[in-house]
Amino acid sequence: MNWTDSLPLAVLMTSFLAATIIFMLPEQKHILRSTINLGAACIKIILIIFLIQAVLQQNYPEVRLEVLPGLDLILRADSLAILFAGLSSVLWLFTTLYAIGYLENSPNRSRFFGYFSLCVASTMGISLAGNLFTFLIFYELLTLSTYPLVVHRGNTASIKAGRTYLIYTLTGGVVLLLGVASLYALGGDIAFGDIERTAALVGTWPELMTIIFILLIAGLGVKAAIFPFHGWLPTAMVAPAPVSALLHAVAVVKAGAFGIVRVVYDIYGIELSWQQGLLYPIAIIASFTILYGSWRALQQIDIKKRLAFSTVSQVSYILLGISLFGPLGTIGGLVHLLHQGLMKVTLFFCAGNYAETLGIHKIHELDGVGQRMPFTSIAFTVGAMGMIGLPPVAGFISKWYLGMGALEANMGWVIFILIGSSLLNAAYFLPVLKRIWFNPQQGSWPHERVSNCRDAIPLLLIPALVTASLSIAAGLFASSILSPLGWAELITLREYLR
Amino acid sequence: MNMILSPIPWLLVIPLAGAVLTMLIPLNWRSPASMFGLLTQLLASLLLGYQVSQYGTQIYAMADWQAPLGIALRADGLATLFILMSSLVATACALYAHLYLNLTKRGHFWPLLWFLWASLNGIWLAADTFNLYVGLELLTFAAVGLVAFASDERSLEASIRYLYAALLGSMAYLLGVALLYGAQGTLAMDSLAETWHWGPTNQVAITLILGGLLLKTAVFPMHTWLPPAHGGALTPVSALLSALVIKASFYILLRFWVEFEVYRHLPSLSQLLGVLGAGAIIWGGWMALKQTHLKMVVAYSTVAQIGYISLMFPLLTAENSEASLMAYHGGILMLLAHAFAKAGMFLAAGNLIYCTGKPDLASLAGMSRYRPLNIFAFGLAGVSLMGLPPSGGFNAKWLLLQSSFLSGQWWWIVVLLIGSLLSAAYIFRVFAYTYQETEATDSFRRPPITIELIALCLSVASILLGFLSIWPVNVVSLPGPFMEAMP
Amino acid sequence: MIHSSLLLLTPILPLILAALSGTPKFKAHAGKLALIAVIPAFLLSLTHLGSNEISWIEMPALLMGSLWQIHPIANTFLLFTSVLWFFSALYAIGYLQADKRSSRFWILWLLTLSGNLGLLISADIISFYGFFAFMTFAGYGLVIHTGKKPALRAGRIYLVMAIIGEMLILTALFLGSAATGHTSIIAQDIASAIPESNHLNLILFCLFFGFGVKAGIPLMHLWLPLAHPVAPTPASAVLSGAMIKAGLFAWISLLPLGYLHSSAWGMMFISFGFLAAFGAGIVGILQQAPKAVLAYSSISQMGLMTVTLGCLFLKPDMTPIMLPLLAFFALHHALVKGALFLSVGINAQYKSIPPLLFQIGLFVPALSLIGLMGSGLQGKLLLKEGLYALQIPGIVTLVTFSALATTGLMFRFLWLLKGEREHSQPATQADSYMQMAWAGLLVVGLLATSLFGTGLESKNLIHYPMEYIGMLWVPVIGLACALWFVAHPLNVSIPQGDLVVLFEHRLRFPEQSNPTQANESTDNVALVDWKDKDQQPSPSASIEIFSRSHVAALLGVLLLVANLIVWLY
Amino acid sequence: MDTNLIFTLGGIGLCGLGLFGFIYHCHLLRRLIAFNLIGNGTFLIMVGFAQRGQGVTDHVIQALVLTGIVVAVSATALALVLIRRWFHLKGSTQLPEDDAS
Repeated sequence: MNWTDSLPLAVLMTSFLAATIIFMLPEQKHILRSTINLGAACIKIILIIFLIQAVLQQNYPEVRLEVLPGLDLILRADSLAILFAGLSSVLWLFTTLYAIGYLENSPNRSRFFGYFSLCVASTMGISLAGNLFTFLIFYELLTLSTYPLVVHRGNTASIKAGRTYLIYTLTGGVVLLLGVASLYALGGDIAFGDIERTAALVGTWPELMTIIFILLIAGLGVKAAIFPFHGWLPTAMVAPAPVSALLHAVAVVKAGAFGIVRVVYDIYGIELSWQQGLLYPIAIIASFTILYGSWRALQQIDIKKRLAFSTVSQVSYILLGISLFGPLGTIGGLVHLLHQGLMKVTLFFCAGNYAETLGIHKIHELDGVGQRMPFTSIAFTVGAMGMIGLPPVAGFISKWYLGMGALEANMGWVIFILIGSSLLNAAYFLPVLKRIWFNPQQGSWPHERVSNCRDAIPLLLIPALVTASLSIAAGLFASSILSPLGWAELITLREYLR
Repeated sequence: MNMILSPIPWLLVIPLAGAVLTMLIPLNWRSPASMFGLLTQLLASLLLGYQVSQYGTQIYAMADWQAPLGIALRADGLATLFILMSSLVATACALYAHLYLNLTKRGHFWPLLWFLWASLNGIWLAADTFNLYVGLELLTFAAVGLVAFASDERSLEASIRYLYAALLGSMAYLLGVALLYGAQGTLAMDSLAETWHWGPTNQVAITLILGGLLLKTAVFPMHTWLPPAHGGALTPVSALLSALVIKASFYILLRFWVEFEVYRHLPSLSQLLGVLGAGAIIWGGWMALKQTHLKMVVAYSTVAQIGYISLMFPLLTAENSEASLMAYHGGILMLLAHAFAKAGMFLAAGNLIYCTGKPDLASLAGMSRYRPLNIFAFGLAGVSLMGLPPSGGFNAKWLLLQSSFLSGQWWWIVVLLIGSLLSAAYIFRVFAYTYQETEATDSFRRPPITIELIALCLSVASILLGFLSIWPVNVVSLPGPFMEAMP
Repeated sequence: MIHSSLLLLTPILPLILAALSGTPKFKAHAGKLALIAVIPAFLLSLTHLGSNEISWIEMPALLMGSLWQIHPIANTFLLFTSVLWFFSALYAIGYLQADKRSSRFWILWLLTLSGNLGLLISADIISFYGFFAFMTFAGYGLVIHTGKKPALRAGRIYLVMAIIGEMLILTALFLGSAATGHTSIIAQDIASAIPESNHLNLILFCLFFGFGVKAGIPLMHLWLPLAHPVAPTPASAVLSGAMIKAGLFAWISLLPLGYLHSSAWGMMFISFGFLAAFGAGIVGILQQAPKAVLAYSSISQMGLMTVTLGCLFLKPDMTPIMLPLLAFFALHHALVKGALFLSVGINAQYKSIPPLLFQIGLFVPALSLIGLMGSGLQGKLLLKEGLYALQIPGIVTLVTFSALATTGLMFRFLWLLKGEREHSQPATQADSYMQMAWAGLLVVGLLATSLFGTGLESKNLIHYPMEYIGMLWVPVIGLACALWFVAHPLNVSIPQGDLVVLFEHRLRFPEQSNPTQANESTDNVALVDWKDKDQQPSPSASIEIFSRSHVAALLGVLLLVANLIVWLY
Repeated sequence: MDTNLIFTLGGIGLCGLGLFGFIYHCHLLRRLIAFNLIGNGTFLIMVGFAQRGQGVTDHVIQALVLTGIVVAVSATALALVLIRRWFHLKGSTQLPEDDAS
């Protein structure tokens, strides 16, 4: 038991403690609260860096706690976990910065930031979970901690949205619970990566295990917003921008996608699921969701709604990558987990900036905003280009690997899905860009709050710019080892060599 | 083992003494005295916990009188767990009451509380059926007194209903015991269990006993007395009632069920109990969803929770010992989690009502902005009640699910899942109210932070139980006659 | 060392300068920055001029491992691209003096430039695709710079076509890289691997039409005659001169030239090429705007190059010989077409230039494009030489006759300029920048052969007068027909972007269907609109023209006879 | 037909009567009395058991019955207090029949 073994717990605790302290703090202590938030975020990132070192040296820190006889709570930092934990810790920092700026002189901040940290804590738990039981625990905790954020505004719309959100996610949670419980009833406590046991189980009860697989995927699919279960995502748009950024880019949808990754790779094992023919349906659903989401996005006139539907479609890229049998597809899926996070967070930041600075919510109000808020608009452009999948922005890398993976898995038709969705992406992002940059300004801005400075206030602007440049860097230096791509390749290597 | 070393007698003597003393001494001394009493209780129960976990089941004969006339006390794993639970919860509630009742001048609370506590400990420790009866009756009186304590008409009516129901129940129980004695000529649990045979008398007796206990536990169709009583009483009282009092009769039920191996001989009856539990889950959840008063919501959720707990009976089957063990653990865990969570939730609800001054949900608007900590406490308790992870409630539900999988009784799975959705529905309904930002009514009263912290501690305990469930599970699995009777 | 740093700077310097020109400090001097931006590219090409050495720079960390290199063919492209961009920038400095939105223009200009230069030096498909897309989308900004309705319309169609192209390209790249067994992303490997791929035809289709959008092959050309006229003149110069060649370059570097013998694809390319060469001629003659005419002429010239590529599918082994010729032809066309576009802007300033010089300045590039002098003559000759060597029946003849189209287009162009000069509002005052740029480009275009033609055995025509006659007779006949048409005006014109008007109303983005731009294309939905008589030449003029056309026709016939005689020997 | 059975039957009869009254009546005092009736029936049965030992009475049972009676008395007392307070508060002798379910 060397000191690294306690790291996963520490990573979890940083934000848990932050949450508790913030809950205790009185409302007025803004400076202190911000310091605690940012401090915790930075500490977490440092810890993650230590974890990365550990994982690169092939030793996986692990914490165990026996909850019930034969049922352990496992926090384990393997390479896949680090992938997600790293993403969320980095984005947490910037989202916190952004949120501090966004919620300046607005009420209920101690509540907001408390649940915010809690939400991140549960995301950490999800990423570091070492078995399905632990995963389930934090998965549900995430649902609980995000609900207060969704209804934060407290008006009727957000309360309604919150209800919808709960109906979807809790039902999904129940389905997931059913799946997990039945899996445990069959095979006991199955740690991630212990695919031999699952293989044995599948040998014994093939159709039962298939049903369980479907249950698991369906339960996770609700948060991952795959087609029939995507309804909550656009509704949850009433939440404040940082929440949307966090929900859509990192926490919730990714939790679902990440869970599916875990189930496919570390519970059933990719070869097994392929042999059982479990992947092909996922591929089809994902493809449909990709097209459907883009198509719906095309019809939205509200910026955040459009972004939400684009998320619906983008997250399914990940599932698509997972469902493509072969290393390239896997890389594509995993790397998109990060890339989509970076790009989408950028886009939501920018949408938030427009709303905060000029009160712009609808797309047709964006005319000529490029002159007024150039930096925000540049960031937005970068994000949009990434979504369309133009190099050197990160989105292209994912798309490329997905396409290659599709060909590798002899599923050529997937390419046309990718192409079609890129077309749709272009169709719903390029006009926006044209409005931003080339259309003349129509009249005055809807609700101009900040008139003194050229762009949004720094606290809002900097995170957007940083994430934008990160998403460029992730694409531009994709082949360097510590880039998302490099890490995804590392994971895939270990996955397929097993 | 003599009286000084063993904590068992203290667990009975101190509360009784406390009851008498606090009745005699002047008002302003009662609280300090009781505080001292609380301390001793905690120490005693912890010591007992230590001893039992070290040396196994402890038998103690009051004043060395042996059964049948003497009062024989027995502390096995199950009893110990309940002792610990009741002293923790009761301490919390007592502290809360201490602060809360200082706010509104009422001093006669203490004697009743100590009586309650004494009877509870008596029930947990009783080794023969008649002591159980006495305990039940004392408990009833104390509880009814506490309910009537608020002395407005709602609580009075509730207390009368409660009293009648309880009396009926205990009479049935007494009759059953009498029949048992007639059949077997003994009252001690263990000797009854040894010489047990399924004659018609015994069957009638068991039926009577079960009926009476079910009525006192407020299992589904016989639950009508509970919501007004629990909802109408003062906050700490409601917490005590929901967390501990109903558990007493349930505890007795469980002991009979297992030690006399009823599950083995009347499987159909166990299914019936399961059905009743399911009914309680659905109906209680549904009614909770329809309530307009905060404490009524919580009270009805108690009804539903009792349903959960009584799902362990159909799962305690003779066929599958593994499943039965899981069901047993699950049921106990559920009971424990409910004790903490429900106490926490009632206290939090009481704080909220204290803030708004109105008992209805609609007036909770803006509460989560005004008292986030309190809402947080309420929420944590809610998490455990919903059976969402991480919480004792979840682990309990998990065990019950596993057990129903293993014993192939899939229908209980459906019930469990629907139930958790229902409970989520009614708890989040409350949340939605607290998050509403309607007209900014800043005429809130501010409760002292301490009572909020007490509520929070209980809720946190119910959450922590999710991580530490292994301890209670180990404690209740300590060897003893009870575990031997388990399938 | 120096080469690699130049390679790096070639695309990156423009980017940096673009960022700079965004800052208020440099706003005023953005134009100068644009001039500086091309210097590394130009130096790079000069250092490699005529030498066969290949210098490259490998960046394993970049994208998926980038390889930037410069080889002779690419070098030619790089050369004319940098030159053309340089002079166009110079021209633009003057052109934009009064423009308020000039800073935006310059930023986009530099971005487009970086894309255009970058794609020429990138040897791996990823960075190639990146630069290509970059150029395309930044170019959009140049097209719609004026922000007027027709510009927006053109821009929209440009964008739609471009995206369709991008997607076709991406498909081709996917399949191509897969064809190498998912191992390589180097264009060369892919080109060599494509023939083995079992998606061969799909890949070729995607490559052909995908890059065809840029190269303006029929059906994919719709945006071109719309975008080139509406863009600011310098922008249209680079669009039509340099960026249009990006498609050609892509074909050269990605098509399996020399690896695949496929008569089907050969005929496909050839037929599309000739369709472009002649069809564009016919449609272009019926245009009203000089720049539109030039755009169509670009299409027809690109057609010739497409034909050449097609021939390489029939005779793969000739590839090494043909490609340099093709590249040189591209160079010639780029410079000359650039000069012609610039002259459109100069046209309004004719008063400030000595008439003779001005006329020369107008006619020299036109004749050169027809192939009667300067680089054009050499280019045509060399191309024909090569095609002779291929021994594919009919090709050479058709190429020769394509001069007919070119002649007609050039005549139409000059005619329209004349018309503008005659009844146009008082001429704008002279601008030294624009004239400098124009003159410079003219000179470079004229001397292209001797400057850049190194490595090609260019024959001095003084020694072969008969050859020259062979070159001459077709244009003269063309001239005759043109004159005849002027005498008997065919009262018909075809709207710019011909076919596009038929299905344009479908190409609209969702929220662009708001009333402001709802029915903008309804003014000309008919493919052909018959117009009542305008600019009818006066009878007297017509008579003399009539006589002149006869003279020209006779002259042409004589020349033909002479040429036949030459053949018989 | 021995005494045991008679006692038992009588007890059961009393219990039945009491139960009926308990359910049938709404008047609180009547209910209370009915409850006492049940109690007495129970004690009667127990006493019946005590007779079994042919003359030798069973102390245990006597102890039980005594305790039971004490408990019953105190219960009655408590009930009476409550009923009285209820009467003072509402002036009614029965509960409002809107069962809280």
